[in-house]
Amino acid sequence: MSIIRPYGDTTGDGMVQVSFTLPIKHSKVADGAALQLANKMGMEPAMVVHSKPMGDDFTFFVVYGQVNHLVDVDKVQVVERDFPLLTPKEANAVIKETLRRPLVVVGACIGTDAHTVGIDAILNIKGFAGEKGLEYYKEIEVVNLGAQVSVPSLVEAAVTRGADAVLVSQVVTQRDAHLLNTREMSAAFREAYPAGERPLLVAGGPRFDESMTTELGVDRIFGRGTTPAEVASYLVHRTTAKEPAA
Amino acid sequence: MSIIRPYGDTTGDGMVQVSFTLPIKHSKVADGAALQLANKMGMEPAMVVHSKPMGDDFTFFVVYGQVNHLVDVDKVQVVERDFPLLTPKEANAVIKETLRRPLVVVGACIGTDAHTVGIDAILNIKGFAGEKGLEYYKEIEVVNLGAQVSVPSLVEAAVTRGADAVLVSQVVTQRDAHLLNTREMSAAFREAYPAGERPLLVAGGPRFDESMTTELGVDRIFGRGTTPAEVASYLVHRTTAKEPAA
Amino acid sequence: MRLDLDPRTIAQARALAAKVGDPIVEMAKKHTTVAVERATLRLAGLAGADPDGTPWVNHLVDAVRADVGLEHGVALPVWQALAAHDNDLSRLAEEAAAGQVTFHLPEGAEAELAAKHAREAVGVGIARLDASRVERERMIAEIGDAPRKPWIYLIVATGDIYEDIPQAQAAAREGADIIAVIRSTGQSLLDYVPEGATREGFAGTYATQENFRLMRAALDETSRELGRYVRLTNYASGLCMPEIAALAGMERLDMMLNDSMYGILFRDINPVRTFVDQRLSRQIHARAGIIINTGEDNYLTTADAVEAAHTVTTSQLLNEYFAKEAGLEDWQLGLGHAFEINPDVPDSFRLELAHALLAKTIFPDAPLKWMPPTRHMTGDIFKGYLLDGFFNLAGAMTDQGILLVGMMTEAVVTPWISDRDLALQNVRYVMDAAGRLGEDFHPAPDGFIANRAREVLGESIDLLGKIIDEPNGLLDAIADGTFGLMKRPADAGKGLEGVAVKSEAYYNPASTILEGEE
Amino acid sequence: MRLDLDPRTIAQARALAAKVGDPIVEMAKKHTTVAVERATLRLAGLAGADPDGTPWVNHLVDAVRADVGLEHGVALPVWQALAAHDNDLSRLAEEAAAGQVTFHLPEGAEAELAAKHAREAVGVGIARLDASRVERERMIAEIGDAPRKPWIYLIVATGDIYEDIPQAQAAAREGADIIAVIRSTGQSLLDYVPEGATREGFAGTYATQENFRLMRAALDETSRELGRYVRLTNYASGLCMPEIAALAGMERLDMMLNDSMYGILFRDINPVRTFVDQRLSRQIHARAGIIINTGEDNYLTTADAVEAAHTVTTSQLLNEYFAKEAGLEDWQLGLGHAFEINPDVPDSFRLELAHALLAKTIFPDAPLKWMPPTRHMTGDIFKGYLLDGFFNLAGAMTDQGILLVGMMTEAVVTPWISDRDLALQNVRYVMDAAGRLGEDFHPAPDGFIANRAREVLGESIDLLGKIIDEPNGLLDAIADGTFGLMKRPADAGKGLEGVAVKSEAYYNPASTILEGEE
Ligand code: B12
Ligand code: B12
Ligand SMILES: Cc1ncc(COP(=O)(O)O)c(C=O)c1O
Ligand SMILES: Cc1ncc(COP(=O)(O)O)c(C=O)c1O
Repeated sequence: MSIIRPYGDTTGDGMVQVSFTLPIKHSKVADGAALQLANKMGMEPAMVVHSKPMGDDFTFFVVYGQVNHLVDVDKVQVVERDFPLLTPKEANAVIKETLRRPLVVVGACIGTDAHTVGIDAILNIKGFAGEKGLEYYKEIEVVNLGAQVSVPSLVEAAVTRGADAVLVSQVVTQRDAHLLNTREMSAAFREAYPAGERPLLVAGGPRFDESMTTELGVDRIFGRGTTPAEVASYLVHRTTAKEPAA
Repeated sequence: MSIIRPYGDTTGDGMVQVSFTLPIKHSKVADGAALQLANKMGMEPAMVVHSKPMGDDFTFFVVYGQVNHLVDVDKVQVVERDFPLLTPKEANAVIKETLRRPLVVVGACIGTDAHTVGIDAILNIKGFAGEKGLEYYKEIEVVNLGAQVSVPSLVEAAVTRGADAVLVSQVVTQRDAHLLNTREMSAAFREAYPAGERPLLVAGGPRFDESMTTELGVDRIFGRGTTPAEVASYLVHRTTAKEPAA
Repeated sequence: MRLDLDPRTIAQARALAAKVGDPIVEMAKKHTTVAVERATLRLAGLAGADPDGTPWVNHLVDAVRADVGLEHGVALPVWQALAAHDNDLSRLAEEAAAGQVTFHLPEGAEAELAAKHAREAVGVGIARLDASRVERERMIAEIGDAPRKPWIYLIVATGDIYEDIPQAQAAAREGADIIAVIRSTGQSLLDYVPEGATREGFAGTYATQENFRLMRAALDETSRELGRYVRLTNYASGLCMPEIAALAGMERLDMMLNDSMYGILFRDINPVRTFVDQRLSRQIHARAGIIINTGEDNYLTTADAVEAAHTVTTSQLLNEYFAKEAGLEDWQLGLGHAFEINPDVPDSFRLELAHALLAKTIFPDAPLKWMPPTRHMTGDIFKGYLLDGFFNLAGAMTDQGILLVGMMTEAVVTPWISDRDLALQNVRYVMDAAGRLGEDFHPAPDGFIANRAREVLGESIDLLGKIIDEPNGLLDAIADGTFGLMKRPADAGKGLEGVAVKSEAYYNPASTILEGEE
Repeated sequence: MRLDLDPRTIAQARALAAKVGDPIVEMAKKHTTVAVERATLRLAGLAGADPDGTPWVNHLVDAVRADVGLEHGVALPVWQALAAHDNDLSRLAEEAAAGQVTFHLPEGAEAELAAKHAREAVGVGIARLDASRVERERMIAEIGDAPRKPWIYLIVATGDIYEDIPQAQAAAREGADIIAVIRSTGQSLLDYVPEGATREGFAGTYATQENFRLMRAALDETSRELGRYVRLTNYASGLCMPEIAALAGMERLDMMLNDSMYGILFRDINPVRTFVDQRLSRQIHARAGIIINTGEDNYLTTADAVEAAHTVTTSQLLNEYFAKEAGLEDWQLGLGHAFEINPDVPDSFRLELAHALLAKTIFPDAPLKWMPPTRHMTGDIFKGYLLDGFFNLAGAMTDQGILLVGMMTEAVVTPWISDRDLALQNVRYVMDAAGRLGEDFHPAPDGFIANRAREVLGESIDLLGKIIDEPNGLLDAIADGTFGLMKRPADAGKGLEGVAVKSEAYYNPASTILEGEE
């Protein structure tokens, strides 16, 4: 069935739970304002089941109700894996055969972001979720620049090392830091490289929308729960396809 | 300020939290479907921060995001108290002076509902939230029929006792039980009494929408947290106003 | 983990409970009810309903009653009449409903013959109870049992058996050891058991034989899939208590809500009716190997959990007495209690531990049923989720037998599928992370917890003493509002018209067999 | 509640930590850094920045360094030059920035005079530290203190000081005893302290003198309103550690995050730079009566909390050693540890209790800082809320001094106003309901909990032994990835260029005064 609705305890009941704060003193009017918001979100009927004053200026609400929206599953657009998932062995073999030299990957947390656990999970031998990281791949040369790397030094490292792919991680998202930094990064690469020659640009982090590649000027985005093999397979797929086997 | 938005950690950020289940197997497409729903609720951007398979057919989601709706506080319609709040002493005095006989109140949990704690909180001497219940009022005669009272027996009791007001409680709301029962009740009273002579009909319970009086055919609805004095004051206001002081 | 309470004090409490309970048992023995008689007919194989939904057992009992009264029981008149109707109970019921049969009370040899036939017919039903019990034991041996205590007890309550089934299966897969199908509001006051598969209960699904069968079959399937036997629970409560017990026994339900006073207090059912119905229902449960769950938790939804703690203990002692008298064994006594103290009360969690340990200490061999917070749950689902976590912790620390899983939406809706999933996750975290914390938990012999437990036990002993002093003992206490603050006089309440004092000629093959008189 | 550990083992661990720490202190004494010199100038009253935001202290230190190097300290060159510039430090800095001053290293009597003036000027700053300390004590005496332990510690992190203020006040009203203003990402790597009130941090608000002042003033107001002194916390961490310590001391902050190794491990700051900066910053904190918070919790965000438990203990012992050496007293040591064990690990809660009790037993007089789960928090906010509840419970049961309140949205966003409110409600429930559960909690002397604690202490002793055996002791251990799995060699990392080996002529009035040499 491609048209679905939220399910509370009966098919089609459309029930959802919402919580939020309004900058308004706790009162009946505040409850009414919460209800108005719920209605605007498409919840009808909606019940304000909890409203709690937080000081004189704010009230916190929990609202339950039925949304009248339908979800059309056929219209869902997701970035599905469009490349074969390779084992390290297979990935190494393809690189050896087609590139005939190690694939060079430069990775970093850019901007002021210092959350390296995510990019390390992808790059370090130790890996993630039981899979070894890219350093484990014999045919991949990994340059992990670590945390808080400025965009100019990233570009410089990519150029010096002859990077085939650049991997950047962004975990801090407050005030859209991750979007600003990623855009700054891709712009710098566009400037630094002749058209068509820049390395593959890959961004990753738990709060990215994977479909925003075009807006951010990167080739691919990986979200929460990404595993090293997915990234390796993607890199192999994209870098070896460009250079057809001799 | 009459136009407000939800507040996460900055004025105007519009942030809300939503959770729901979709009847769909856990997958990337399911996450996308959750995002579609959030978008339809006006959340944009939205992040699916948690998605958990529940068996093969359901997935639970937690979504955070920014709603683009504005709440116009001036447009909020609430049923505010439009009568003076009286102490038991004052209420008794008004009844004595204007009605010149005790005010008769018949109360019950109707239908199959057996949740008497709410109506007892209003009627029993013990009361609620530190306020004594209606039985404490010397000039109010309370007939509490208890739980699971059928509509015909309620009407009968109202007629026999000469009720000035009938108070019904409805706590079970699954499948709109409270709405169905209340409508059935008001219709029965319309039939049993000549126009203009039926007692005041008051419904109460934690999940009522207080503004639905017309749809439900009652004079007043009291929601969660109602106190006895509010109810007594309302009854005095409405029943004594009808019969002008001699 | 047990508290160091004086065993003599506990023995004293038990003796007082026996003294309170004994006159009630005597009274129960002297009466029968329409439900008792209908249950007998159901055990004899009479099922089904007329096109309007009135069960044949109701038609038949009503017809007998109209002709000869209820006081002799229906067995003799029915089996006397049956010979002339091809020995077909359904046909007899149909014709009786159509007014085509006149019943008589047989005497002498005729009566003996009728009794013999009745006994044989009811014996088939009792054999079905036995067979279900054997089948349950076989399945548990074959498939495996719940892996650990407490057993995880989850509720489904959609109102539609066909929605309940997948939800129950999902809950079992997520870790439930026991599934309870909550009944529709109002069923307890129906003086008949509805028929067939049902889809429109309010806040619960009707208890019917067919619904029992469907759900048990579905859970058998899931049990095999999971490699552990998932138990099924329903309610032997309300005006049809013994009938539902019979249906549950025959359809292999595993546990039943069955309290000696719940119907009186919370459904305003006549006390005599309840005590009579209760006795047969418990005899059936005893035979069918069903675990009963008592309803002391309910008191704390209307009375304060600290002030009324001793009424819970008192009621547990009474429930134990009545249960044992009816033949139930310790392992079948899911005595209820609950985590219902106002969370704003200082030391509320330690008070809960004291109450829970008291029960465990008095009833060490009973699988106590630990009920979650409901009354102080609010629309604040986060706080509710936390409270449920502490409820789970108290359950683990005090070694409860059956853990009814609390729902964060308690104050809002009947549980959603996700509520159950989240609730089970809560249980799992607490059990895995802190399940063995009991090892490090040693309330001082004269500390806060032990003293509180002693205080409650003392109050319970006082209360039992007071009940004994009433002219009509427990019936007066119930009339006074002792339990759950509800006042229920013995001569009022629903279903009283369905009670009769047994005559000299009274004969009921079901109780005869169940009491082992042959 | 303490564990029964052999005091000789604890003494042995402490002795080993001293042996590890001593060479680092010796090294620290031999070096100075740009931040140490800037801090000295700040204490002497030099504040403000040029129109581009570069502080005058940076201009002045850079100019001195360019002319005479850093190795003699800036005090002598600056106060020698100052006489010729109306004794106005700001003017001197401005002119130096414009290239209009050439600095010299004075000698003999000239040097002595410069030193005297420098000492006087810095003395004014030190007096301000003293005055703040007295003022704090006065206010606490007058207004009242936090009503109970643990102190409730809450974070604000909007990035905008003017949003932070109302949120902090709201949090205090809801029950926070301590407000921490989280810093913007990136500030720790700035080699200067930003100026003025700021409104655009990322995931935190810049630490500036003006922001400190504004927030402290707002909290003073709220403290009076609430009748309890609400403490304020910030970070003396990163490349400007001692400068921020000086500003915090002068603006009456009450606690500061200040770890001996955090900057090295998590910000890749050069180890020498960090140890030198750290020593002065701690001397300032000691004088100002500020409680430091160390950062052992951070190790468990990158290393596994069970495997690496002993690195936490080891680091606590080292932090204690360095702190005491710098003059801090036990009551000022908010040693960090955290509830970061994977909740899927069996008995995880009891392991947490073991770790928490170990710290409490080793450091009975320190106000331990108990940090909430972060790493295993997910987008499942319900599970997170529960986990935070058990974190709170562990804090209560093991008698922690400072409880950093966990947020259900940890894995999602920086805390929302409602997250804080819900989190405080969680703390309140746990403390009120189960806060005294410790009384009933008695891990067996050879049970799971005590054995685990002994195991961790043993591993920590082994590790300290191994560090002593390294040619370059702690510096080698840090280079090897011993802590938080981070490898940080002593000759790499940020800020190394700001370090200099002290010359014979080195003079710094701040350390002279703080070390009590006069
Ligand atoms: C560990 C941690 C830290 C550690 C970081 C240690 C380190 N060396 O990384 C420490 C303690 C130092 C830290 C500090 C801070 N943190 Co922090 N921290 C976290 C925490 C607890 C876990 C993050 C993590 O390690 N996740 C595990 C990894 C494996 O997951 P991941 O990053 O999502 O990576 C996976 C995918 O996203 C993907 N991926 C990620 N990057 C990339 C890149 C590529 C190319 C690819 C292909 C894939 C990929 O693959 C990975 C494997 O599946 C989170 C909270 C939480 N529970 O999530 C907060 C969190 C991320 N921190 C946060 C903040 C604000 C900070 C501070 C800024 C606070 C402050 N002001 O002091 C500081 C400063 C840090 C800075 N300058 O950036 C916020 C961010 C809020 C936001 N959404 O903007 C969070 C969410 C906590 C919170 N709610 O406030 N933090
Ligand atoms: C106590 C309780 C019971 C007790 C009731 C005892 C009794 N004598 O009332 C017992 C244990 C018997 C019980 C049983 C059941 N309960 Co019940 N119960 C509750 C519980 C825990 C508290 C309700 C309560 O007492 N609130 C306190 C009173 C003071 O508040 P109140 O009712 O809102 O009343 C206030 C106002 O609303 C107002 N008000 C109410 N009525 C009126 C009337 C008038 C005229 C006026 C002016 C004002 C007014 O004034 C009152 C004071 O402010 C709630 C969960 C919860 N935490 O809310 C579930 C709950 C109400 N129960 C529920 C259910 C489903 C049942 C059962 C049907 C379950 C079953 N199938 O077996 C049974 C059967 C009951 C039946 N036939 O109706 C559901 C209802 C779901 C829904 N929304 O439809 C709830 C929400 C639990 C849940 N999540 O599943 N229950
Ligand atoms: C013993 C017992 N019977 C029955 C019920 C259910 O109520 P009802 O009788 O309305 O089905 C309960 C409530 O939980 C109970 O505890
Ligand atoms: C000791 C210490 N310093 C500083 C910080 C904050 O990081 P930053 O240095 O990026 O401000 C932390 C993190 O919580 C810490 O524990």
